[in-house]
Amino acid sequence: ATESAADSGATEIKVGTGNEALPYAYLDENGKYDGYDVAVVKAIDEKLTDYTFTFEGADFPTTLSNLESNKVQMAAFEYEVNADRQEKFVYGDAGYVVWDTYIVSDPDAGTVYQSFADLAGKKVYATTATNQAAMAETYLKENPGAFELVYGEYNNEQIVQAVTSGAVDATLAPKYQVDNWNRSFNENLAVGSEPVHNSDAYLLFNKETDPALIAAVNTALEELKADGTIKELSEKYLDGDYVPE
Amino acid sequence: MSFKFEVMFQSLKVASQYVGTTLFMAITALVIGVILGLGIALVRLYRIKGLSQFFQAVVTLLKGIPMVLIILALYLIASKQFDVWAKSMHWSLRFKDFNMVWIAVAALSLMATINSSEIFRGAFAAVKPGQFDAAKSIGLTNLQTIRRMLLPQAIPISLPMFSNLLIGLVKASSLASMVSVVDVFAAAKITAQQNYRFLEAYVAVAVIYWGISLVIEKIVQILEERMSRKLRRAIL
Amino acid sequence: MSSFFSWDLVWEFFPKILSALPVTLLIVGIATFVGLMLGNFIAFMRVEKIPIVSQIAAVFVSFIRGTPILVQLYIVYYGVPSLLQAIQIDVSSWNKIIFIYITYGLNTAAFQSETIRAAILSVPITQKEASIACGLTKSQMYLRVILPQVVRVALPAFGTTTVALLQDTSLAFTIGIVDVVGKARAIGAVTFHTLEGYVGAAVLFITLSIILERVFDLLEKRMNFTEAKKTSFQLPSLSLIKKVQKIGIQKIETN
Amino acid sequence: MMEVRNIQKRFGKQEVLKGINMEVAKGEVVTLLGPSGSGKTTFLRCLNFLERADEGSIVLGETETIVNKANAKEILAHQRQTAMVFQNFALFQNKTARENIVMPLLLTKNKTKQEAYELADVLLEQVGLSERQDFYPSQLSGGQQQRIGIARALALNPKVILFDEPTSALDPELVGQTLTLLRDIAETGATMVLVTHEMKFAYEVSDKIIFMENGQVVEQGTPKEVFEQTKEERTKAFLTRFTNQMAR
Amino acid sequence: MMEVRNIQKRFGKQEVLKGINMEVAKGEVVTLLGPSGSGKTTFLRCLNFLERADEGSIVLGETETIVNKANAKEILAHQRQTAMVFQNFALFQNKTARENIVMPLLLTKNKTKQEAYELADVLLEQVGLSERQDFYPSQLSGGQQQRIGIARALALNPKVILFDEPTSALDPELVGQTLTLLRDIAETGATMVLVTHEMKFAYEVSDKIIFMENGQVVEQGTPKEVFEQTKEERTKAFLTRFTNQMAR
Ligand SMILES: Nc1ncnc2c1ncn2[C@@H]1O[C@H](COP(=O)(O)OP(=O)(O)OP(=O)(O)O)[C@@H](O)[C@H]1O
Ligand SMILES: Nc1ncnc2c1ncn2[C@@H]1O[C@H](COP(=O)(O)OP(=O)(O)OP(=O)(O)O)[C@@H](O)[C@H]1O
Ligand SMILES: [Mg+2]
Ligand SMILES: [Mg+2]
Repeated sequence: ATESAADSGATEIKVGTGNEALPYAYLDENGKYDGYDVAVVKAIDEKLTDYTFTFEGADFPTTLSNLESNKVQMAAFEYEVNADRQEKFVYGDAGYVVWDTYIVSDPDAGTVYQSFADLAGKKVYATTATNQAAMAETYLKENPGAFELVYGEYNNEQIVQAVTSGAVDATLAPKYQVDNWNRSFNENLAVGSEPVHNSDAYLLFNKETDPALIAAVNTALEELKADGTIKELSEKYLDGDYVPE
Repeated sequence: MSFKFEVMFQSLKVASQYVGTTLFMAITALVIGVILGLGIALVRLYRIKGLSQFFQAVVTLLKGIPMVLIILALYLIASKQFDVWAKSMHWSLRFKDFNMVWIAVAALSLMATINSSEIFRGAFAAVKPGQFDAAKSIGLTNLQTIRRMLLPQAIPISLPMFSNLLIGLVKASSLASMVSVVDVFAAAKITAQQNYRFLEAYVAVAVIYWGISLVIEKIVQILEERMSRKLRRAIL
Repeated sequence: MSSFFSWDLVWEFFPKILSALPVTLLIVGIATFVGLMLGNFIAFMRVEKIPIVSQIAAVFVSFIRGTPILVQLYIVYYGVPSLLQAIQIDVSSWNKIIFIYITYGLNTAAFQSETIRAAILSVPITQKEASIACGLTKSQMYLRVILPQVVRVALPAFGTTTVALLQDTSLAFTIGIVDVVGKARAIGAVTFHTLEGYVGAAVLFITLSIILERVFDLLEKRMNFTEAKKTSFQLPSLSLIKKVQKIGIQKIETN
Repeated sequence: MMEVRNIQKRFGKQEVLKGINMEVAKGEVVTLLGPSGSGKTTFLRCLNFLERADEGSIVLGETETIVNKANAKEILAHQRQTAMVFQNFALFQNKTARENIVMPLLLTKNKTKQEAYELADVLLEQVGLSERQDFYPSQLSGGQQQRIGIARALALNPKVILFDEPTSALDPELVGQTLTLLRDIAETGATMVLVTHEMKFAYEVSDKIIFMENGQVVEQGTPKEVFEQTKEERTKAFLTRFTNQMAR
Repeated sequence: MMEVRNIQKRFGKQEVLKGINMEVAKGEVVTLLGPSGSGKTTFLRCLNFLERADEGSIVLGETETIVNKANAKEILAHQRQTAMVFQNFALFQNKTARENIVMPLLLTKNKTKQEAYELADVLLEQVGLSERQDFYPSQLSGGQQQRIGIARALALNPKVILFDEPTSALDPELVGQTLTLLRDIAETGATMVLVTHEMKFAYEVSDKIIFMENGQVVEQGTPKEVFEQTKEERTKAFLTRFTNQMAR
C-alpha cells in the first residue's frame, strides 16, 4: 500500500529498524529511513494493500525491547536466528540477506588473512556487542588464546586508523563496508578470499502479532524473492547479490 | 518483558571485575581535575590579569566541545603522531603498546577540570567577605589565606557538587570503550553479545554503578557532616 | 588526519547539524525547567529534613545519580506505560519524545538538587533566623530570602551541567529522535565521516556556551547585592504625608 | 500579656538557661541585664523559637505554648506575634534597606504594596535613613544596619518586640533618639523585652529590670529597686561601673 | 609613628572620606568619634588596606605607602605591622577560639607551636575565656567573640592596633576590664587607633580625640579640649548626651 492507503483504512504496522546501520537501515540526509532492510520492507508494503508500514528507528538492543513490549509489531534489522530470540519472538519464514564476514587487514602493513587460524598471535579489533565480536569469541572459546581480541566502540575513522597504523593487525567486517572505508578515506584495505562466517537475516515479529499479517508478509517476501525484486535491491544497496536461497 | 535473573547475575559477575578500571579512570581524573580546577578558580577569584580572562575563555570553549570529539581527536592524533614523536625522542614505546586508558583519563580529566573550576568558583562566592578581612588584617599571605581560611570553608560547601562530579565521572568513564578500554559497561555489553540480552546487562551495570554511587554518597555524607558542623551557625 | 578530516565536509554538514538544534534545545530547555523546579523542591525537602518525603527524595536522587541514564530511559519508556496500562491509562499514542523529556527532566532534577542543596547550606543561618523572626513561612523564606542568595553559589556548577546536557541528549537517538549529536552520528553512519559532524556540533555548543555565559554573568552581577539599586519603587509624597499623620508617632527631632 | 515559665536550655552538656520565669504586662518594657555569656541572647532566642528550649512554656495573649510540644503551626503563629532585633543585625542580604522592611509586611501582614511602602518610608524617615533606602546591607555602616533592623521589627507591629542590644552599634546621638523611639512605641501599647549593656538606657526606658547571671535570674524589680536598692552582692558588683558613673 | 595624609575614598559617586589627615605618635591612643555613617569604619579599613583608598598615603615607622600605588608586597608588609578588631568580630569560622589566636602567630610571626599556644593561653586568660577556648565562633556569645577578636589582635603585637567599636558587644564589667587592658597595652608602648561610641571610655583612654562627620575631621585635640572646651557647634551637639550624663 502506498501512503494514500492510510486513508483507505489499512492497518498501520510499526516496524522497528536502525538509525545508523549503513547500508541496512539508517536515516538519510533528509532524515528519512533508508537502506536495504528498509527497502525490503517497503517492497513488501507495496504488495500488501491491507497494511501500511511505518518505521521506528532505534539502536539494536532497543529495537528488540521495542518489539518485545509491542511498541513495534515487526522488526527488520539484520536479525539472525538465535535460540534465545526464537523463544521470545516469531521469525519470518525466509531469510532476506546473507551475512558474510571477512577478515580485513592492511596489505601495506602486513598480510591478507584468510581464516581465523591465520591470525595466531595477532591483535584483532571487534566492536563490542556485535556479530563480529560474537563470532570471534565463539572461535576463541574453541581455540583459547588463538589471537588477541581487542574490544572497543570505534568510529569508522578509528577502525581504519587502527588497522593502517598497526595498532591492531586486523578486524572483521562485511565486504561492502571495506569498500566504503577504502572509498571514504583513500585507503586500500583488503579482505580474505573466503568469508569466515555466514548466516542469514530474517524479519522478526512480536508473539502477539496478528498471524494473518505474518502470513501475508511471508508470502509477499517469497514472491519478491522469486520475481527478482530483492536481488535488485541487494545489488543497489549492497553492491552484489546477497540474497539467500 | 521477560527478564532472566541468571543472565543478569552472569553479567554482574563479569562486569564487576572491571570496577577497578572504572574507578581508576574516574578517581585519577577527579584528582587531576580538582588540582587544575582549583588553580583556575583561584586565578579567577584573585582576578590575575590576563590569565583570568584566558581561563574564562578556555573554560567556556572546552565546555562546548563534546567529550566524544575530544576522545576521537586524541585517539586519531595519537595514533598518527605518537610513533613519530616516540622515534624522534628515541623512546622504545610505540602506539601499539600504548595503554589506551590514558587517552580516556586525559579526556575525563578535562571534564573534571572544567567542572571543578566552576564548582570552586561558586563555593568561593559563598565565603563571606568578612573572612577575607580577617585574613588580611592579620597579614596572611594569599597562599596562607587560601589554605587556612578559604579552602576549609569552601570545601564543605562544595562537597555535594563534587559527589555529583565523581558519580558523573564514573558514568562518563564508559566512554573509554571508544578507545578499547574495557570498563564495567563494556564488559557487561560483551556478556550480552552472544544472546543479545542487553536489558539484563544494563541492569547489571546499573546495579554496579549504583553500588559505587552509594559508597561515594556515604563517604561524602560523612565528610560533609564532619566538616560543616562547625560552620553551620556562621555569621557575616 | 588528512583523509579523516576536511573543513569542506564540516561546512557541508553544518546546516544539517544546525537543523537538529531545535530538538536539542527543547530537550535541554524542558529538562532544565523540570530539573530546577523539582530539584529545588527536593533540595528544600532534604535541607528541611521533612520526614518521609526527604527519605524518598534521597533514594530518588541516589537512584538517578547512580544508574545509567539509558536504564532510566528504559524504565520510563517501557515500565511507565505498562504500569499506566494496568490502571487503564493508554499512553501508546504519546509522542516518544515525551519519554525523553521525562527522563532528562528527572535526571537533571536529581543532579541539580544536590547543587542547590549545597548552595542552600552555604547561606548563613542568620538569614534563616531573620526570616523566622519576621514570621515568614518556610516557603516564603526559601523563595524570597534563601534562593536569591543561593544563585551566585550554584550558578557556575549549574552552567557546566547545562552545557554538558546539550551534548548528552543523544540518548534520544537510541529511540530514533534526532538531536544535534544524533544528527552527527547519523551523518557519520551514511558518509563514514563522524569527525566533521562532531566538529560542527562543537561549534554550535561553544556558541551556546558563550551565550549562556553572558546570561549568567548578568545574573551573577544582579545577584551580587553589593551595589545600590538604581531604580526603586516611588510613591507620591502626598500619601506619605497623610500616612505620617495617621500613624501619629512624632518624628524624632535630630539634635 | 506574656508569661514565661521555667525556660530551660542546654547546649550539649552545658546548661545555658536554668529555668527562667518572667512576666511582662501589656505595654511594659522589661530589660535583661547580665554579664557576657549569661544567656541573655539565648533566652530571647528561645522566646521567639529561634532556639527551641528544652523545657518550659510561653503564654502570649491567651495562648500557652509548651515549648517542647509545639508544632510548626503553633510556632509560626507565635512568631508572627513577635519580632526581633538582632545583635548581629541579621538583615536580608539580598534586599535593600527598604525592601527589608517592605517584604515581611507584604508576606505576613497582607498589606497592599502601597501601604507597605508608605509605612516603610515613614519608618525610614524615623530612623534617619531615607537617603540610604536603596542600599544593600553590605553597603551600610554598622549603625545604619542596626537602625534598619529596628525599623523592620517596628513595622511588623507585633504583640511583643524582642531587642538584643539594640543600641550597641549606635552612636550616643542615636542612642538618645532610639530611647525616644522606644518610649513612643511603648506608649502605643507595644510590649518589649530588651537586652542591653547601656545602663543609663535601661534605667530610663524600663518598667522592670531582670538581672541574669549564669542562666539564672539573680534579681528583678523596677529600675529604682535594682539600681538604687540593690539586694544581691553580684548585682552590686556588676553595676559598680554604672553607679560610679552616675555619682560623678 | 604613623602619619596619614589626605585619605580619600569614594563608593561609586558617594564620597565617604574627603581627605583625612592624622598623626599618631608611638604609644598614643587616638580615638575617632562621630555619628553613624560618618566614615569611621571606612577610615580604619583604609588604614589597613582592607579597602583601598583612592588617594593619600600612610607613613608607618619609616616607610611611606602611597595607597593607590602600593603593590601586593608593600601592602602585606603594612598589614603585618597593623592589626584590627572588627565591629562584626570577623573571627575565622572554621577555627576554634584558641586557633583563631594561634594561627596568625604561627603563620606570620614564625613562633614555635609551644610559644604560640602559651601566648594564646595567657591572652585567653586575660580576656576571661580560657574555658571557651575550644568553642567555634558560632558557639560563642557576642561579647565572647568580641574578646577573642581583641585577643587575636593583641597577640600579633603590631606597631598599630585598630579597634572598631571594641566594646560595643561588651557588658559594663567587661568594658571596665577592657579599658584596663587597653591601658596596659598602651603602657607597653603599643599604638592604637580606636572607634567607639562609649564617650566615657574615649575620655578616659585617649591621648587624642578626632571628631569626624561626613567624611571630614570636624575637630581634634586632647579629650579635655574636645569634651570640655568644645569649639565646634556640631561636636557640642553630638556630645550633649554624654556631657548631660557627666553632669548628673
Ligand atoms: N550553639 C552553642 N553551642 C554551645 N554553646 C553555646 C551556643 N550558643 C551559645 N552558647 C553558650 O551559651 C552561653 C550564653 O550565650 P548567650 O549568647 O546567650 O550570652 P549573652 O548573655 O547574650 O552574652 P553577650 O552579652 O556576650 O551577648 C555562652 O557561654 C555561650 O558560649
Ligand atoms: N560598600 C559600600 N558601598 C556604598 N556605600 C558604602 C559602602 N560601605 C559603606 N558605605 C557608606 O559609607 C558611609 C560610611 O560608612 P562607615 O561604615 O565608615 O560608617 P561608620 O562611621 O563606621 O558608622 P557606624 O558608627 O554606624 O559604624 C555610610 O554612609 C555607608 O552607607
Ligand atoms: Mg548576646
Ligand atoms: Mg562602623
